Amino acid sequence: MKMDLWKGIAILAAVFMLLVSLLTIVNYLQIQRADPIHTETINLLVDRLNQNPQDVSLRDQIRELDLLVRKAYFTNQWQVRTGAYLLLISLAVFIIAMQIVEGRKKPQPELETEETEGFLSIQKNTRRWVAVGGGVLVTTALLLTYLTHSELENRFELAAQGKPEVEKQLPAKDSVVVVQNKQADVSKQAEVVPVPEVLPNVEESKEVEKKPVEVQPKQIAENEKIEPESPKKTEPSKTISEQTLKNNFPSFRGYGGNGVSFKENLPLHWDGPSGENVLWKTEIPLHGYNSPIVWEDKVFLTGANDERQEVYCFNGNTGVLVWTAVIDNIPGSPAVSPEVTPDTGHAAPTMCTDGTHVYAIFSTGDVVALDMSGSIVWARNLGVPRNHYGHSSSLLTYEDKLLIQYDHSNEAKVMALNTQTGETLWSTARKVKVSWASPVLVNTGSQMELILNADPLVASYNPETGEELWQLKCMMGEVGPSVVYADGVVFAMNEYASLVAIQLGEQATILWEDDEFLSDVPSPVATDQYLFVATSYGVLVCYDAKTGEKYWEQEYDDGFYSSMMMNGDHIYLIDKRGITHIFKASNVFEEIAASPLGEAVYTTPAMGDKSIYIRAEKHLYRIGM
Amino acid sequence: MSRHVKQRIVSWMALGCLLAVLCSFGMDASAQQRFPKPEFENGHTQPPTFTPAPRADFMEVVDVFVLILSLSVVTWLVLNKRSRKGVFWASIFSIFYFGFYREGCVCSVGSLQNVTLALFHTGYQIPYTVIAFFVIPLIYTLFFGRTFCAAVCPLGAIQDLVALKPYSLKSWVEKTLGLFPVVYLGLAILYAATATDFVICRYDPFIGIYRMEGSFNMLVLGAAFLLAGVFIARPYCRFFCPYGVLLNLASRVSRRHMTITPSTCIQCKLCEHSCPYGAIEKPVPAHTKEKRSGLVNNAIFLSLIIPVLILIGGYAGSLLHESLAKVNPTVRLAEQLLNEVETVDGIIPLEIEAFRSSGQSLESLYAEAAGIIQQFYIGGWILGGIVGLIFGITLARLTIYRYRKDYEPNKGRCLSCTRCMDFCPVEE
Amino acid sequence: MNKRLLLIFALILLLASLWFMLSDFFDDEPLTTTNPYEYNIDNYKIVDSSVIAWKETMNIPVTGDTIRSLGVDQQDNIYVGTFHKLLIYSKEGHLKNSFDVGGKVYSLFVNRSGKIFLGMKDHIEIWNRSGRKLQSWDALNSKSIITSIHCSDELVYVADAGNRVVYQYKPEGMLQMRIGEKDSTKGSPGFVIPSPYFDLLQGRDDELWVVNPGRHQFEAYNEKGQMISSWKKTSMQLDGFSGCCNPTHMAMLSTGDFVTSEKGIERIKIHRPDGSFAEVVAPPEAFEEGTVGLDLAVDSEDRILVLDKFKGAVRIFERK
Amino acid sequence: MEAEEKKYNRREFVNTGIRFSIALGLGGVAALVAKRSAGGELVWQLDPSKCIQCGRCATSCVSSPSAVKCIHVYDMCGYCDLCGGYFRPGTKDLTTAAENQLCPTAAIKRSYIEEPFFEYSIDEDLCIGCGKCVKGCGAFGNGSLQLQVSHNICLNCNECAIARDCPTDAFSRVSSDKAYSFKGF
Repeated sequence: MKMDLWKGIAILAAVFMLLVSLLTIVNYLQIQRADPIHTETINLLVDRLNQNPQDVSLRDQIRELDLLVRKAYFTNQWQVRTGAYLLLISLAVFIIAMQIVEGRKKPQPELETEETEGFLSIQKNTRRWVAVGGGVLVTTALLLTYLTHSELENRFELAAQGKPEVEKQLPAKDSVVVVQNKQADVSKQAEVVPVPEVLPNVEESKEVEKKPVEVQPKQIAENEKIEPESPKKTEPSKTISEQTLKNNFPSFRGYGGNGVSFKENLPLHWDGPSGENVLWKTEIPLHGYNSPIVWEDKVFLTGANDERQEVYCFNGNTGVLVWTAVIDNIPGSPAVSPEVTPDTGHAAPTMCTDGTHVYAIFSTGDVVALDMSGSIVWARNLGVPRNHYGHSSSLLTYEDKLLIQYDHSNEAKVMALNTQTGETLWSTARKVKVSWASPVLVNTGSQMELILNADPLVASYNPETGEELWQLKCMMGEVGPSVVYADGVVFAMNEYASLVAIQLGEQATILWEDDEFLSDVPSPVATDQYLFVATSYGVLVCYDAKTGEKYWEQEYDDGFYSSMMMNGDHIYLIDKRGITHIFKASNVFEEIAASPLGEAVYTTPAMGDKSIYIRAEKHLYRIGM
Repeated sequence: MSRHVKQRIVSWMALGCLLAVLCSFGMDASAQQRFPKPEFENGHTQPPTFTPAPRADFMEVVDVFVLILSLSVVTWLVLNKRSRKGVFWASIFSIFYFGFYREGCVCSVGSLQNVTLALFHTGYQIPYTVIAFFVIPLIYTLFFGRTFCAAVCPLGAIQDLVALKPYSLKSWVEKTLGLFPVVYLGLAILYAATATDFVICRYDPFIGIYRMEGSFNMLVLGAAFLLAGVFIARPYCRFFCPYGVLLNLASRVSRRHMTITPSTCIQCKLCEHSCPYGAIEKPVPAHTKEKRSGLVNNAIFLSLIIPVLILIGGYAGSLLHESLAKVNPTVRLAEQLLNEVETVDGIIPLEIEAFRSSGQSLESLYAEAAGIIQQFYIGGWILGGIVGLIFGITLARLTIYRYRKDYEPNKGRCLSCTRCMDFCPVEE
Repeated sequence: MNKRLLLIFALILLLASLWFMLSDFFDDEPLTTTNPYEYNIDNYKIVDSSVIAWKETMNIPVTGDTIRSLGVDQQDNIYVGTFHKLLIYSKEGHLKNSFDVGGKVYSLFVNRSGKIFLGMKDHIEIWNRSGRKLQSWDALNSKSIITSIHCSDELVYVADAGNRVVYQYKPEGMLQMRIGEKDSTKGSPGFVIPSPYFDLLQGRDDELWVVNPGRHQFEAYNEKGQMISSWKKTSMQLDGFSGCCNPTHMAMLSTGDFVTSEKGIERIKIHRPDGSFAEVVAPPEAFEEGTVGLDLAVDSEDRILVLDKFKGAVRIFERK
Repeated sequence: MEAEEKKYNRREFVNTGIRFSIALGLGGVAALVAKRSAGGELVWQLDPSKCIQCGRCATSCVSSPSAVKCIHVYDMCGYCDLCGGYFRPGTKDLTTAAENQLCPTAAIKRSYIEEPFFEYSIDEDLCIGCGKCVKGCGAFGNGSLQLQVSHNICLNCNECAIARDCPTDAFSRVSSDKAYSFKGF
């Protein structure tokens, strides 16, 4: 009786369980459908509403629908949860009932009624099935492998090494082509990524490739052509007296490059637009940032772009372009000009002359010596300079030597070439970064010294031998201004670094330092007493040369690129707009004149007889009375 | 009904005194200002950031304590009291405590994956409690047989409850299916060791029931196991459970295993069909002794081919390594990128998008994937080899037998459920 | 018979479960999932190319951690403040100098004489181009975050996002005035600054323009600190600003037009002095998603400089 | 009989040997593993700085609704009127009407404090952890809305189902005494 009751309960619980689970499943599926998150309709309606924000009925429809969906969702969720509890309870009831039912049944030992299989045959049968099971496993493994194996690991390893996959499906020939193409792509990519680094390399490699093929024979030919000539032309080497050099304007910033000229009666007032005191004005064919040099009645300039390199000679009296020498076909010269920035250009270094020849250097590393009539005496390439703006250090001569500061990122050195033949007399390697400053050659009392400014060294060399005389680690950055020397003190500076006054003596020592006003491009001038600094952003400052005390500062609206020139106690400084400010070299600021040229000027003026030569943006001017 | 309340009720029912000190741990007070928020003139105070504390650490220690306690109690019930009723109520307790209250995490079965992962990956920090859950049942089994399975394991307990109409399986079915847990264990270890997945946890059929929620598939799987469990007792324990493999091995050398009869067997055969798990070894009839010589030859032959079976298994496993490795998410991602399947139905899969924004290079991903496949290759050899070895041993063992004159539980397979004891007429 | 059937049924059930587990586990479907909860503002990121009147002409890669602030001097040299360094680039993008300033540069401004004003979270430091510290002003308070500086010859304006106020200083460092503070007695609504973006600049008539980013409003003040005009526009479309804190930065062209940068919908636009939308400098597609804090500067040639810390570059835009 | 006894003893001896070597091995493994253990308990948590709000937290969790919730870090909130986490993009009028709300389950409550500030709070029971508001707040606001595993709901599964599905590996086990990790703090 009791047994039947429990049995009934068990059956009831089972039926109930089935029903609840069915209902719960239905509900569960409904939730999936009515999930408010997945109601695309509401989102669509909202999009429509955004397009017609005034549609009130649409808005109300959204709100209503939202409410409905939400209600349905939560009701369903409640139902599922309740269902789960009911299910669990009914399961528990079912189990309890069944346990009781089963527990009440007194176990009846099942006596051996049928003949049991023999123990051994059971074992045998089991062995067979275990073996079958193993066989099934192995077969499945083989089958699966056969069906799905795709050499993934090898492919990954190849791909990890960046190698292209060999396409198996293609016939052999095609696959080779494919692989080659892909490899070509890969190498292309590899080149393109680090653009600034690799480009020069590419050029170099091109150069290397070409040399043996085309250029070599030419080189030999040229050498043969030039060399027999040069000894004929070579006049007995006459040392030109210092006075002659001083009377002329043989290099950037005058004789020795120290920013001092030795003239009298230079003009003070002029006016470019009206032509006042402008003796002549001539257009310059090709652009360049180099400054004019003067020898007697000849004025020399260079100009270049990425295709042509030219040297110009003007008649100083008339302004007529006397000759133009085209510099090309120099052995070793790169086929493509190196990339330079427009603010440096291909013709930034100023020429120099020793009265016999004129010398010029270009961004390509081409150095050329011409005679006064414009024919090439010798020419050679120093190796393409690796310089991200373009080479800009100017040239100097000392006796029979052409001195070249050649500080570049692939090779930094200072060298002297034979002015007659162009061969290297000495070359001293330097541990410096790229420098855009120019060398300065001064007599420091006991000897001639070639002083160079670069990051990180200010260093001096014996111009005869190239031996380093002294060096000081005190500079940094991308050095533009050249040094200036006065009375045993060398002044070096660079913007974003510092201004250093170096006392020469047994040992070069720092006399004083300052970092308030620093120049980026223009070079300073100095007297025994004063140092004058012009900054590229337009401030002019006077320091005490020995103590570093600042006497005065003067701010101009326009900045300066042009370097200062000192003549007597007058200092000439041209701003970017072309106005030449002439002021007294004294501890009180006194501007004598401000004379406009009417054209932008970035170069340094050259002082001639009672006149000044100025290279402006497009024209060469001679100013004088 | 919020989960909170549910948890409380369950914990009351289960432990009474161990009422949750849950969530009483205050707010995270580390809230420091990043950028000053507005100052309110009307004196509004900002509510605290809602950060409910996780279950307190000492509660985990309580879990370990409960585990040891229930293991001891069940062992005592099995070995000393020989009480089926006691074991039954112990399993009810386990269902409520380890099942409904602890919601099946962490269980000993899953802990073997954590231990494997910790062994192979030094970066993975395994909590002490997980180690305890792994080691303690094994130690108990080593000394007292599988009393853990009898009533402590919540997975076993729930199946034991529903084993209402158990029918015994043919020996060959039992043996053949009984080899699957080895494969399962191997797979679980392989996937845990490669930090790919916790397979056991993923296909734990009863966790959905204990949590009373889960994905549809998970619940259906649980229902299927319970349903099958009515007729085939404890199907998960016998034909799936990977931890059971370890317990089986440990139990074979157990010091004090339960016995069917409290003293001497009288060969009444009453217990012969009492075991729903087919774990009672019948006496070996004396006349089989005569055919022994043939069997010895068989045994020698089968022992000799064990190395061959290991090689075959290992080779098959190594062949499968790629299919096995494809479960790994890194390998899947790398494969898809390699095959240039970057969009599926015009949609860029999130994994690929995430990979792209991670900044990792394709090459390093491929290298990583190749490394993982290599791991699977080695793992495949080992896994296959071990499976081959087990098959070989099983086959070899099926040719030898020990002369047995009494009814005895198979020490490996016996789950110590004590059902058979009720059938034994022998009094102590 | 019945028993056998049940057994077979149970076994099949088990094998089916096993099959399900295996097939689910070794499921080899390609990865795909769409996000049903996608937060989608793509429609607002589409910009018609006809309104994009500028193009990127240069890109100066900036190395350094936490690239933060941008400035330009009279010579168009470009200054970038990073975690604790100041980098100076030439107009052409060559690194001229870099030096350690010992702190995070939240904002910077270079005055006419080349002095560099650095906003260092809670105080101002003045440096020169060679890396020498000339002056360091007193710290404000712990809440301060100096997000913008602008100086004329007579006055220095400092935007403090943390205190939601603009300070007016003398160039020597004397605090003159606090501008724009919330004050209900004076009916001053104050600046609403939900996140540390608060920019200011001086207009062509030396009037002070301040962004009130929480209200999407531009406010002009005279040197006495009185608001003299304002304009605002809230919209996700091109004609306005949206979200919590936009625009994040501004600059002014020589025409008096405002250049603005936004987060959320990453874009740079130009608004006329009256606030009406003029044109787009860079559409959202020019930036990585999630780009914030695009500091702006305009140089003497009216090039627009954008500090994109996500791409690690100063990006320069010029009119097409 | 005696032979049997002997055999039995030998078997017992071998068993004891095996038993102790297994126990020793187990102890060794446990000790090795324990040495690498951090000690305390570990809980699942997601790293908001890796989260891309893909929406899988809402669907992958074994709990429903998900144990991952949007948690409002009030200290970072700007209390904006135009909240990117609350309003659908492009909403014209800033009201709490259904058509303006971004949250699919309307789990965010907006309350007025004073001009011009509003406070946003989250109804935990409604939040499904989809991360939609998190993305909106991150894009336009301070990112004060962040997804986190809420530990009163998280079951601390041995292997988190969301961790398995997370495309950016943002889920990891963290020490339970640092159970929450907010970005920007």
